Amino acid sequence: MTVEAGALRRLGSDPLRLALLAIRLGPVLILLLLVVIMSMLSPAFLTMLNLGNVLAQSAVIAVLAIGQLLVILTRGIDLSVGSTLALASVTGALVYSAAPSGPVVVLAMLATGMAVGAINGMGYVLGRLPHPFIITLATLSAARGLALWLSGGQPQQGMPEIVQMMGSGSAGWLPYSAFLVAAVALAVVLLTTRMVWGRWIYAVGGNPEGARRTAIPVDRVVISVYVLSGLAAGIAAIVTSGRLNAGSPTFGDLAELDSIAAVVIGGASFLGGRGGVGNALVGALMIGIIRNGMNLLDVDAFLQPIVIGVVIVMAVESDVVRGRLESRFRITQAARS
Amino acid sequence: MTVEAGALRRLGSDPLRLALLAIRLGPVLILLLLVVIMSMLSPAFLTMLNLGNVLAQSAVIAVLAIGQLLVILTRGIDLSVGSTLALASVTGALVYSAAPSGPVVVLAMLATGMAVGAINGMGYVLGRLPHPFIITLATLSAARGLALWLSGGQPQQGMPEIVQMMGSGSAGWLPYSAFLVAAVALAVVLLTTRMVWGRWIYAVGGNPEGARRTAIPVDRVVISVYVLSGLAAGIAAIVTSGRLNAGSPTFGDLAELDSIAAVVIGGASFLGGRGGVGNALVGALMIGIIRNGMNLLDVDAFLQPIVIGVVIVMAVESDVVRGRLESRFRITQAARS
Amino acid sequence: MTPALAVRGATKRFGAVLALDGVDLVVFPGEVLALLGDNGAGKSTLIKCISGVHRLDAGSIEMGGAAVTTGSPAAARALGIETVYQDLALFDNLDPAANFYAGREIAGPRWLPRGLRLLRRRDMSRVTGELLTRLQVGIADPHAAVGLMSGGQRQAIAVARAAAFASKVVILDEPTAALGLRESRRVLDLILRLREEGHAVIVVSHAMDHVIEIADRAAVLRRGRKVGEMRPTPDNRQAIVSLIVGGDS
Amino acid sequence: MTPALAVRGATKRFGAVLALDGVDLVVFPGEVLALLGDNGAGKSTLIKCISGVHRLDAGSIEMGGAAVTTGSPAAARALGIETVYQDLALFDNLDPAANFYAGREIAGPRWLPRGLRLLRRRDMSRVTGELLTRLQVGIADPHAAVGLMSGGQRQAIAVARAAAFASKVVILDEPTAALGLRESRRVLDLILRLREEGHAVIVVSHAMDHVIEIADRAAVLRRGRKVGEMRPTPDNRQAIVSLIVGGDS
Amino acid sequence: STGSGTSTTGASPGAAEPIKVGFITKFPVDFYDTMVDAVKTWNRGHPDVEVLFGQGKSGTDDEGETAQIESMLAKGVKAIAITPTSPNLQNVLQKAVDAGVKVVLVDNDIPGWAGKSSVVATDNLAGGKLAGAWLAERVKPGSTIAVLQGRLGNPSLDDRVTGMLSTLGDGVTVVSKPATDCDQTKGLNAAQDILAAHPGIAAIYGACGPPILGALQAVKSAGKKPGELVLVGFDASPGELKAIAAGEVAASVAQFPAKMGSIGIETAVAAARGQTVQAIIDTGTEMVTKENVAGFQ
Ligand SMILES: Nc1ncnc2c1ncn2[C@@H]1O[C@H](COP(=O)(O)OP(=O)(O)OP(=O)(O)O)[C@@H](O)[C@H]1O
Ligand SMILES: Nc1ncnc2c1ncn2[C@@H]1O[C@H](COP(=O)(O)OP(=O)(O)OP(=O)(O)O)[C@@H](O)[C@H]1O
Ligand SMILES: [Mg+2]
Ligand SMILES: [Mg+2]
Repeated sequence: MTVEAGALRRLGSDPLRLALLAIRLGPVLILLLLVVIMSMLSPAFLTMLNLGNVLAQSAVIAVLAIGQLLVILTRGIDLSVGSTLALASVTGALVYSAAPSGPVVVLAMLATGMAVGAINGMGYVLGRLPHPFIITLATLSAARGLALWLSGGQPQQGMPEIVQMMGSGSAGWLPYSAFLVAAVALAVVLLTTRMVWGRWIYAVGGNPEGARRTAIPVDRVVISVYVLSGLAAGIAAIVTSGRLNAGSPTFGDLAELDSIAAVVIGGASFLGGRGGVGNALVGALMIGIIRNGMNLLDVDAFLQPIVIGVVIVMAVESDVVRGRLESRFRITQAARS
Repeated sequence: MTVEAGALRRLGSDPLRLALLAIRLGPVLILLLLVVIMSMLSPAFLTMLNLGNVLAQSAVIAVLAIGQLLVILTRGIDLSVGSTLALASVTGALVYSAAPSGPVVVLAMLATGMAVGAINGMGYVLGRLPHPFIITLATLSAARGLALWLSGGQPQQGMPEIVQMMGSGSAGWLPYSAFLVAAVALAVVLLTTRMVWGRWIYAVGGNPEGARRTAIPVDRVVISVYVLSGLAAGIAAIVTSGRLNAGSPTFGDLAELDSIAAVVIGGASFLGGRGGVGNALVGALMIGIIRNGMNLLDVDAFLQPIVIGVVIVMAVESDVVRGRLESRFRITQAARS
Repeated sequence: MTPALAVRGATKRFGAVLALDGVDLVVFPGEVLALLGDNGAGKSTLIKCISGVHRLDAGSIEMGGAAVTTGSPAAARALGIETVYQDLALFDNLDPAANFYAGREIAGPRWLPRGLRLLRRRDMSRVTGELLTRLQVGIADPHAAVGLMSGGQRQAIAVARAAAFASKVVILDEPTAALGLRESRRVLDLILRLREEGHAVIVVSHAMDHVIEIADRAAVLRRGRKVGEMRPTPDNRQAIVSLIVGGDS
Repeated sequence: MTPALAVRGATKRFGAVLALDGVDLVVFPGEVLALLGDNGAGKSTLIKCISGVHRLDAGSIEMGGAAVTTGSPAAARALGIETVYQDLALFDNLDPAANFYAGREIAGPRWLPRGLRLLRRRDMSRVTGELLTRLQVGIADPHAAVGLMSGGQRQAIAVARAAAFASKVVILDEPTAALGLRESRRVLDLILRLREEGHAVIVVSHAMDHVIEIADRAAVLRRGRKVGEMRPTPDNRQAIVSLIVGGDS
Repeated sequence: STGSGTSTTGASPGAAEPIKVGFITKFPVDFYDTMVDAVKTWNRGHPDVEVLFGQGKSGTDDEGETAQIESMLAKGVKAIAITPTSPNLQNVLQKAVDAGVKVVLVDNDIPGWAGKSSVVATDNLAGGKLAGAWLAERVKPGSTIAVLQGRLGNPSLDDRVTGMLSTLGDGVTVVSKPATDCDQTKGLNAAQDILAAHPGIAAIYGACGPPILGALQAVKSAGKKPGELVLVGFDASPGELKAIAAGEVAASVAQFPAKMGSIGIETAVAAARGQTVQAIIDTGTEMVTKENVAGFQ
């Protein structure tokens, strides 16, 4: 086993370890690059006020993206997250007007999210539908409709103290919503890297048929990720409703696209089985920073979508190039050692 | 080889052949069911006027879905079709105001679509991006922005005769756009079932790495499907612009979701390699009929999204159930024969 | 003695193809049964029906004398059937240890529900490494995803997994097809050890030498039907080959 | 005589794993070269480098005495290298004929560019059927997708494909691993016929009997290095096995 | 005057015949909901009229409204009152007119299209001008302001911005005018970013209601006192009215959707029954401020 052992020992050598670390950190490096560029372009960018804004603005996408990540890890897709957010916010507002208790409202919003998620997961699994695209597209439509119907199409003003705090409170310049994101991220990191259930999520994404054959409860795992994604939408609804002190059937429009984009831009695989919470967070921050930057730099409204498109591709592309350069570097490095 | 030969001969027997036919026709059956239900619910549905409307309203989704189908067959996704449609329509309108020639305008619209498609395909392939989601999301944003910028955000009235005819002309109650869809469908049927290139599209979707190893020009095949999807968006732009006698940066909003939904609801595989033009057409018609039905039945605007969601799932689910019943029937049938 | 596993009248049809046609099969504890047959004879299909991957169209399965339903792989596994599939059913995105313990991870604490327990990753890595070393498969980077590994390395992981968790019946579908000389030897030894420990073992193989060496009995399928059973001995070799190939060729 | 294919100093590294370490290899027209080695020795990697799937980190490839670059599978194929990969590289969603002709479909009319030509589906089905019958692989439904076929049926399709389109060099990575007795026999005959027709053939195999029967020369890899070459004869068998297994075990 | 028109028709011989008319609005937001509710209320008093309702998916959903128009024609309406998403609808509306169906445009006009029977609308451009003039009086010359645009490509929303800018005067500079799609969250984000980049702005003008409510949250979270920054919205939605009453939002341009709805449907019915109708009915705009807000709530 000398060759292998040797190779392993070489893996310990510093430049190589650094290179491997850099690969893992790839998207983070690009994110840092983005930050550097932005702070050079706009003096307002690196102010605490603005950093707080970026975090608060990215919080909703980040939470949704973490939920979406779990779904995508199992080779799925959840198109309903934006509508679920809207429905949860409206439910919260209606509950608040009936029973003005903070915890009850929070529970109602979380439960709404999980209920939509359960419909997605169970509809997909028990209905033996060919792809989750179908059921989550249906709930994308139906949850929004329900939110409109429940609210009579009207935004509902007023949210309990605790929801407002989660949405717009802050410790210094650090918004509370950033802590909330951190807590959600931590919990999901724990799930995906340390817990049996998380291992099963990766197994189902890597080989669904194989997972079935190894007696992993595939159906329950699949249902669970949609419920968790719905829960994430409920949490995101709390943040949004708190930021705007309202529940509205128009909240979360196109959030499904944002959340999927965050996961994919952040470097997780759209095809399942590969990726982690870090990818979702990085992707959400990238999107948040790009949008924030457009506004800070007063980019013309017509040109904004063009610039956003170009920057997204450039960010991902620079990570691709970085990866290639690095693997070339590793070969040279290893050949020398 | 007696067993195999025997089995083959049995395949020729009538009930089994019928059963196999029914499997192929599955989604078509569900479509027919939908038609029957609709015509029972609304006397206006089966009028020629309304059938013409349904065809005209479904034409745009159908053309986009056929393009999207080709992309999905290669395991890809094209999120940019709606924005491409808008950009092509604006380009057409601007060209028309500068050079009021029908053919020139048509060519400009088709070329615009293909150009965006080429950017998608080449960006994805040559940029070695991990997934087409990224580049087509970028062009979703950028093409819309360009359309806004070119038009100054204003809808541009006026389209040449030929475009108007394609969009709103009709032979009796049969809209010309239906013939256009038929022509596009026929061409793509030819491509997918008869031509070498079409075979390669399926091969790339079935096993991209295998396709590379068998010297299929994978990169060119992948680029081509995005160009064709862009071309389809250009054709769809002609229909939309003709229908509304205008080019506008707001056309085709959310058309990407509609087109993907049509493909998947129609029964093609979201995971690539399986499906045909028929699936895209059936899916587009289903969506068209459901929307038309909502309008005919005066379903409350708030409830419409709910009903649409429920009907979509029911349509797909009934096809799943039909497939299962049928395979059970086939086993019984074959065991008896 | 009651057979560990008995299959009666197993019939399975895929569309127009009759993959299994009334197959009977028994295997006893402490016995190695070789399942032989040409390509497409129905061996893998039979195995998948026993392991709950496919459902039989007709026929029944008994274990320890009692009728059972192996309606899903999970049910079959719970009944004590451990299988190595021909296509291996590995998770290409996970490392060998994760593959090894997929579905029965070492985790704690015990008072938590299964799914919420924390993985004992170091324990799992260690045991996996030891077992693979026993099979003499050198795996350069034990933390690489198995999707990147060589054909033999992959097969070794799948075989080691089944052997490690063997309970009543162990089924191996062409377990040495991709293995080198030394690794094949180890797998044959493994099978013999399983027999000694009283497991019932079903092995599919095209390698007559291996079959003659390890199998107590050989059942031959041809086009979905069982055409015979025989004790595989060097003397019987030609007879078995004729059974496999059939008279009509 | 100039070798049909010569590899010099082939080196390939995957991350921390050195899969090939300065391997030299030549094979002449009309010769069958067996490439032997334990699991993970680097055989498939070497083959993939020759066929353009991987790029060599260092080393060179010559064909007919001239240096060539097999930068992609298409380039390798254009140079006359035909390969059966260990993982078969089949299209699970297509039928056997479509798999068979993937990338070189029979189509016309000739004046059209390749991609736009119309498929001659009946011709392709007929030829595929004939070739598979020659290998004695019974395929129940010739229009079913190959994803649903048995392991041996799939391998037979892949082998028949390479043999049918053989040009200068034919490379077969464990071509009989999943095949039954009769089908294996046919493939060995096929290899001998390829040799007679003047093709250079490289075969990877773990089956020493097969190697001794058909190979003119055997090259042995161990942990990415070539450790020897030998004429495979029954007498040499033990020596070759020692080379494969290595002194240190 | 319009009420008497209907009663006259009720007495005419043709009126015994029940009549079908369509009422199409852009998409479900409170502005159009108010309009639809007003029509429903009106309809209760006019049982001889069957009103079919239709709605698109967004403020720019031309295709959706086209489909609605086509369905209504299939169901045999005699008149359509519609809030057109854009001038792009004139083609299909002309088809309706050609088929003998009267068309009344509500909320906004399709300029240059001769087929309409009447336009019942607020002039958005005029509303914008009103806001611009109002703002010009309240911000000092030399100060800077920001504009939260609506949805790009939506003519009536664009008019509100154009009109405002035309009367604002040269003394005031617009430093930023991002699009918000009339989305509350996007309004909040944009306002936060603008306040970070241009902390000194004196006012924010919104082309629709929701973004201004979002901006209000941004102003609050930036620690500014209400009134320190002049917020002016458009539409006078319930949320805005509440904020105006509380002194947090300075003003909003009010339109009268209920009036538009009832007059619109009435005009459509009258046109269908062959009566002559006024070509333009302006339902008017008004600046809502803390002083007069009580009258709007
Ligand atoms: N899921 C399936 N759908 C349709 N046909 C199938 C399916 N699985 C197997 N078959 C067919 O059933 C027959 C038996 O296949 P099976 O895999 O059992 O053969 P086998 O004996 O294992 O062959 P091998 O030695 O090649 O592995 C073959 O003709 C095969 O094509
Ligand atoms: N794409 C890859 N990435 C990383 N490591 C790889 C890759 N391909 C092969 N390896 C490693 O390189 C070594 C050689 O693998 P290779 O497939 O060439 O072995 P082999 O001789 O063909 O073995 P077998 O007989 O099992 O097929 C193994 O350790 C394997 O894990
Ligand atoms: Mg098999
Ligand atoms: Mg190999």
